[in-house]
Amino acid sequence: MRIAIRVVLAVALPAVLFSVWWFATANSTNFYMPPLREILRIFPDVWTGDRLRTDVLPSLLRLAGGYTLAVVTGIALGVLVGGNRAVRAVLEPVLEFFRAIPPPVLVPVIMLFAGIGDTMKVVVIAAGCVWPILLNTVEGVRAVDSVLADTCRSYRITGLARLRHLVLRGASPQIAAGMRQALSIGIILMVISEMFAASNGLGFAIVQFQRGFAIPDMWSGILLLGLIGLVLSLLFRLVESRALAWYHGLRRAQRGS
Amino acid sequence: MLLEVRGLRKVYQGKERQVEAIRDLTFGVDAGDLVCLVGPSGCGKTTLLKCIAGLLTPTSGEALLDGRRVSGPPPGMAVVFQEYGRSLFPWMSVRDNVELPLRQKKLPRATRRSLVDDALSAVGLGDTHDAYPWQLSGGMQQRVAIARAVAYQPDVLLMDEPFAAVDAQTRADLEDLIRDLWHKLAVTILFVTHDIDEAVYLGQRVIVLSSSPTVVREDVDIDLPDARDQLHTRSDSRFTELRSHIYAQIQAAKRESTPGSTDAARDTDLAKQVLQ
Amino acid sequence: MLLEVRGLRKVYQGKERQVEAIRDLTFGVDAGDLVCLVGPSGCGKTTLLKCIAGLLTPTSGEALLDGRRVSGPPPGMAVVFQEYGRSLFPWMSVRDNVELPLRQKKLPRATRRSLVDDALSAVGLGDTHDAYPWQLSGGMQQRVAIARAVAYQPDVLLMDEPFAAVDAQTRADLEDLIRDLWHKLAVTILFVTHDIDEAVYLGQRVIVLSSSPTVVREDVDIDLPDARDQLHTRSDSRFTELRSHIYAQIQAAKRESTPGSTDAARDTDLAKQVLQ
Amino acid sequence: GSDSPETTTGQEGSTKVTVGVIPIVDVAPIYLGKEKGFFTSRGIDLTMESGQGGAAIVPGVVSGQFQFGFSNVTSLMIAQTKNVPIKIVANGVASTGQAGADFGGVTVKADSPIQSAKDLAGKKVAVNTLQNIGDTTVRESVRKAGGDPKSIQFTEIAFAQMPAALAAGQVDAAWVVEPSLSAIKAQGGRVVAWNYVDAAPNLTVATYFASTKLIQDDPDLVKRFTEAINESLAYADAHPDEVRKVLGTYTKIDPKVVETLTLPKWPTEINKASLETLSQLGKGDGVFGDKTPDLGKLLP
Amino acid sequence: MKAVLGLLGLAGLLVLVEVLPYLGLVPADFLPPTHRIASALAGEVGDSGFWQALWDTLVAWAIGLAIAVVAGVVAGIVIGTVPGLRAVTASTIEFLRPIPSVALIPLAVLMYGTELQSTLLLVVYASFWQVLIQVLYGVQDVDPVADETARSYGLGLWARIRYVLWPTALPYVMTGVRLAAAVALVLAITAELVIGAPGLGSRIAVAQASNAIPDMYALVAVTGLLGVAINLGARRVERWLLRWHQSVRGEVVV
Ligand SMILES: Nc1ncnc2c1ncn2[C@@H]1O[C@H](COP(=O)(O)OP(=O)(O)OP(=O)(O)O)[C@@H](O)[C@H]1O
Ligand SMILES: Nc1ncnc2c1ncn2[C@@H]1O[C@H](COP(=O)(O)OP(=O)(O)OP(=O)(O)O)[C@@H](O)[C@H]1O
Ligand SMILES: O=[N+]([O-])[O-]
Ligand SMILES: [Mg+2]
Ligand SMILES: [Mg+2]
Repeated sequence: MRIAIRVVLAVALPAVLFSVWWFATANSTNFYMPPLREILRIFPDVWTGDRLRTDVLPSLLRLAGGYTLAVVTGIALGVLVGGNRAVRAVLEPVLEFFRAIPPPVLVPVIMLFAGIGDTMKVVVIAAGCVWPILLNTVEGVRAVDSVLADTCRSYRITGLARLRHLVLRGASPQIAAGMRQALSIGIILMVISEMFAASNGLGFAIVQFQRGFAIPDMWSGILLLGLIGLVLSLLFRLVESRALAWYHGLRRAQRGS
Repeated sequence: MLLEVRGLRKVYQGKERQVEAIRDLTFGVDAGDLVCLVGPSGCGKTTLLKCIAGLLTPTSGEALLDGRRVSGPPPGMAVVFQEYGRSLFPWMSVRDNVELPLRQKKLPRATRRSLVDDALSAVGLGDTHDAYPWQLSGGMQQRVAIARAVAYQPDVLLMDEPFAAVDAQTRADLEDLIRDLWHKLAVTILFVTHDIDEAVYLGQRVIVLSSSPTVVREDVDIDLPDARDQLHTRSDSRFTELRSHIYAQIQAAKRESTPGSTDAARDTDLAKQVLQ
Repeated sequence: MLLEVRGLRKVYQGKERQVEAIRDLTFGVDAGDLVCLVGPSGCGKTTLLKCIAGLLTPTSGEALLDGRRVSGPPPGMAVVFQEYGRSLFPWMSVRDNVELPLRQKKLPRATRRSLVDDALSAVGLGDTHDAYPWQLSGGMQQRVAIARAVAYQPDVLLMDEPFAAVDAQTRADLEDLIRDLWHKLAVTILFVTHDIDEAVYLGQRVIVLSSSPTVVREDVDIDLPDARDQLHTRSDSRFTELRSHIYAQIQAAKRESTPGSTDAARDTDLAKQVLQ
Repeated sequence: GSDSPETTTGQEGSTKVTVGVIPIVDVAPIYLGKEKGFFTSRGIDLTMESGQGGAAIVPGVVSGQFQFGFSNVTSLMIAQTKNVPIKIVANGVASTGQAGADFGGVTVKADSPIQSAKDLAGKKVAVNTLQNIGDTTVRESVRKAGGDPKSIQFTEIAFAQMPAALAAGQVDAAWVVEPSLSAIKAQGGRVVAWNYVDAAPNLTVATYFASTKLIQDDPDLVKRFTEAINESLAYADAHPDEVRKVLGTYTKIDPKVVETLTLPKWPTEINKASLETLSQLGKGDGVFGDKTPDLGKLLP
Repeated sequence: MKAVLGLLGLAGLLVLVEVLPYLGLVPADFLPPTHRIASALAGEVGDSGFWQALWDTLVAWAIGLAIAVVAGVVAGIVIGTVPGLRAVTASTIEFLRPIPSVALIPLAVLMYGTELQSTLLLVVYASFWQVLIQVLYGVQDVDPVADETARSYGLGLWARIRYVLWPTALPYVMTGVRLAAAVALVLAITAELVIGAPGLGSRIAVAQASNAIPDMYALVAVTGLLGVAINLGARRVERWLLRWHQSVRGEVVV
């Protein structure tokens, strides 16, 4: 029953929006705004069978690689930068410098170092989605409760144990916020990275559709991106609700449910 | 002398507000002593404890432990914080909270286990091992913090109003627990409280602090017999004498705000104040 | 009857842990009463107060205010929380913390100003208006929370161990402040404390709660004269009688853990327990 | 919105016209023509908007945000097969038709074992866009040289990045146009195939186009624009020095390179035969799916 | 002191780029040493077209960011406080968020050509989500004791939002704004680059198409420096707004 309600809640708004889209474009003659009917009709033809293996799968693998790389570097760098004022003062301007450079401009530079293969794409994805993780980790680490920090110091809980039991756990709600942001940015960068020097991938396919004026196909690709984002965020929430059980429990308990 | 505080001064330096919390404190604690600190609210007891624990740097003067100047948290010292609620890790169960410092000490698992079990049941929380701290009442949380310090088996134990949130009966039990522990482990204890009866009941000495900016107002020797119990000790006439004396001292301390004070809980004869 | 608690039961429902904090509570408070609640640590006093304040929903039973069932925070009620530290807004100065509820009441600026000034100096914090709460000592923070409730001039005032963090002298002053306020403003007060002397000194009635799962163990009428003062009242023989009676009740409450209890601070004769 | 008026009349009765172009050598005539007043004299107040590629230009023209656009012919043929409502209105740029002196070709590093188009078989070759004029014409070069065009691995890399990719050995060969062609030559690179020349004599590479709606609604404007473009093309073809000068105004090509780079041809006539050939080549390579471009509908 | 350290960091970057070609890691032709980028930058700075482009980019950035922040904060607070709204909107948000702005370029051009709105559409779409998600996390972080205090004093919804929810969410919002500020700049320049709307991006496109590598890097450096400046401003605002917050008032040493 509970689950049924949640499913209804989750599906209600998308259903409304899709109906609006459906009826608004039903008689569309605009070349770039084909009827939703048409988009949905071709969707299964476009995104099943071969393309799943040749385009979608490689993209997801690159995404996984880039995201993992971003999480590891983001948290490591974030702990370093957030926990040390001097390091933060030195690195922040440099990091901000790179953060402001658009990926399409950065890709050629990355290509100089990482070539044009999958490594480049993984690096591009990581370079884009590291920022929300990094920023949130920095802020989370800076905001670790002072009484807890004193507790650790007085019990001489230092080094790795402190990192593990105090810093990372204390910052984990905010790190999770960053990781969630990074997930969708990763998908965006997956597409962008495949606009350069690619010969397969979801982004590549969408760009090809765009250039080939296969507009319904392009829209179906955009729909697929949204679906992937949705599924990944559900998975993320599942993992998060376990890892941050204490945090959600704490909030719920104090709210008095 | 195990612990020495020499000419300690602490000024909190804010943007607009500068608070001289402690002006000049000098006293010593011998190894194995149980010394209670009392003083008016806001007089700097917590500040002093944090300086001794190496968590705050004094503005001038110093705290010495075993002759060495305290510059960071010294080994073998445990602190029970006044803000007990915030000193427990919300992401760990009660048992993990108590066990964490022991792991840091690299004790074997079995020893840790029995230390944790004993400490938790000693504070009356034998059956809440798996709860998170935020599932406990205020008094229970405070007892977890005490259990953590007790299980750690420190050489020096600093406690900042550790029984503030528990009921009278539990409090009496915990007082006896502390004296028991002190006897058994020969630990040196510095105990901050605002309960004068408690200070007299527990301590060998009671140090009375003045209002902020703080100096030592008096250092009272508690010449009660070592074997104390809640019923007899408290009805002892010497007990009553001592507590009256200290009470008078604190009242006086509050009245005569030290001159030059920039910030202090001043004497306000509340009962006479007209509200609105 | 202004406030009525009827068959109130509260079970905390966790994933693994289910705690029946309150089993069955029924009592009433007349308008203008000053009732104290005492009971062992973890017996559910905070839980009860939150149910009355409309911040927690009872599992069954109800709290009625003026005959209406409490379902959300009722107007004209002020609460002083046990977790005083967290109940102050760290982003506001002391003065703004006290003033905020008054703004909400849409009082004119001058009235607000004088209410805030009076309340803060009544709790002895006349010169910390501009400090942030986290720049204050524990006891000072607690007094800010009290000042906020006092300035609010509520019809009903719920206080959860409001003097736990202050020294004996301040505590005595604050006790007199509360009685003063109660006389002047005819406010109805429900006061949780773990200090039995305090309960007897303050209250017209003292309700003694059992251990968790909690029921009312006894409802003691405090037949002391209305004019009380720290010196004479406390040395009154009736006072001593009443406090001994209540003390015995609580001790008994702790001993006979109600059967069927799933979680409680059980009686642990700590003094006899062997540590490690 | 997409139905905003296609034309707006400026103050002195002249029509404001926006053209979507790519900031490369190919469109020098339109900048030169503007300078020479070929457009103002026909009542056209011309603005150029330069983007990175065709992806933005075609939708801009279709929706009427741009009145005209510049695009390579293969892209336009693809659009035609998908029934995009556009039509060519004027010639754009053409190959010089001379092997050894064209503005685009397939390049390799100095020490590359690749000596001729035939050797490109089985190699990794960079083109700016897959399934477009580049790979189609390169395949034809290889085919004509007797190699197997099917075995070429094409990779998409922007022209600007090709010199670096070639130098780093990330690709074996790169099809480039000016000014990247000059840059690679300066690195010591060699041209192993002149793919435009191999594909068809005097190949028409790109053209100007408009939406069918504009052509219907304002045939006069289209006519004036075509005339102005044609005059510009002819002038540019006849005055290479002025072309080199105008390059400095809208590109950032190194002045030394501007002096020496190979200019394309700017005939006013569209070479229909070459387009037929290109369409056949594209069909053979599957560029149009299972369709065939209807050149009759695309050409003016 | 802090500024000196920050300049030190940037100086390190300049030195690194200067020596990279000598280390043989990349040829100077493709990643020119600092001094060549600097002289190209000097050329840019002397060109009035550069300043116009910088202005155009900044205008698009500022307007886009302002819209995204206001919309994100309002939407976040509404979704976070109205019961049930979160459950209803969650799937839609997760669906829309990963759709790249760049995939919307044809749509933007279709509607607005190279007008400012075209860039704005992409900028707002991309940076809105950054703010929204941060606000949602911030709203969730409200300390229940603080909120209960406010409720028990009869603070209404609006007052609770203003005095409790907003200050709690503010650190998250500031992080969101800093994220969004950079994303907005990224998208403003990307949009100009691809669509050709006037601004730094289209100058970069011209430099790329012309194989003018030092010029391109000079413009990229300008973009990066803009990012540094924007962050500096954001930090300053943050220090003032969050002077009460743990992260500002006391720094934890790791
Ligand atoms: N972080 C701080 N910044 C500024 N002032 C502070 C800070 N911490 C404490 N103070 C000030 O220092 C003085 C002493 O505070 P402290 O907490 O040491 O008192 P205390 O004796 O422990 O009081 P209590 O019994 O109420 O806990 C107080 O006036 C307080 O306002
Ligand atoms: N959020 C919660 N989740 C689960 N159990 C809880 C929660 N809050 C309180 N409890 C349990 O309910 C019981 C009563 O708690 P409560 O805080 O009401 O006690 P109390 O009488 O106020 O104690 P104290 O005097 O120590 O403050 C305790 O056993 C506690 O563990
Ligand atoms: O949304 N982006 O394309 O970065
Ligand atoms: Mg203190
Ligand atoms: Mg409680």
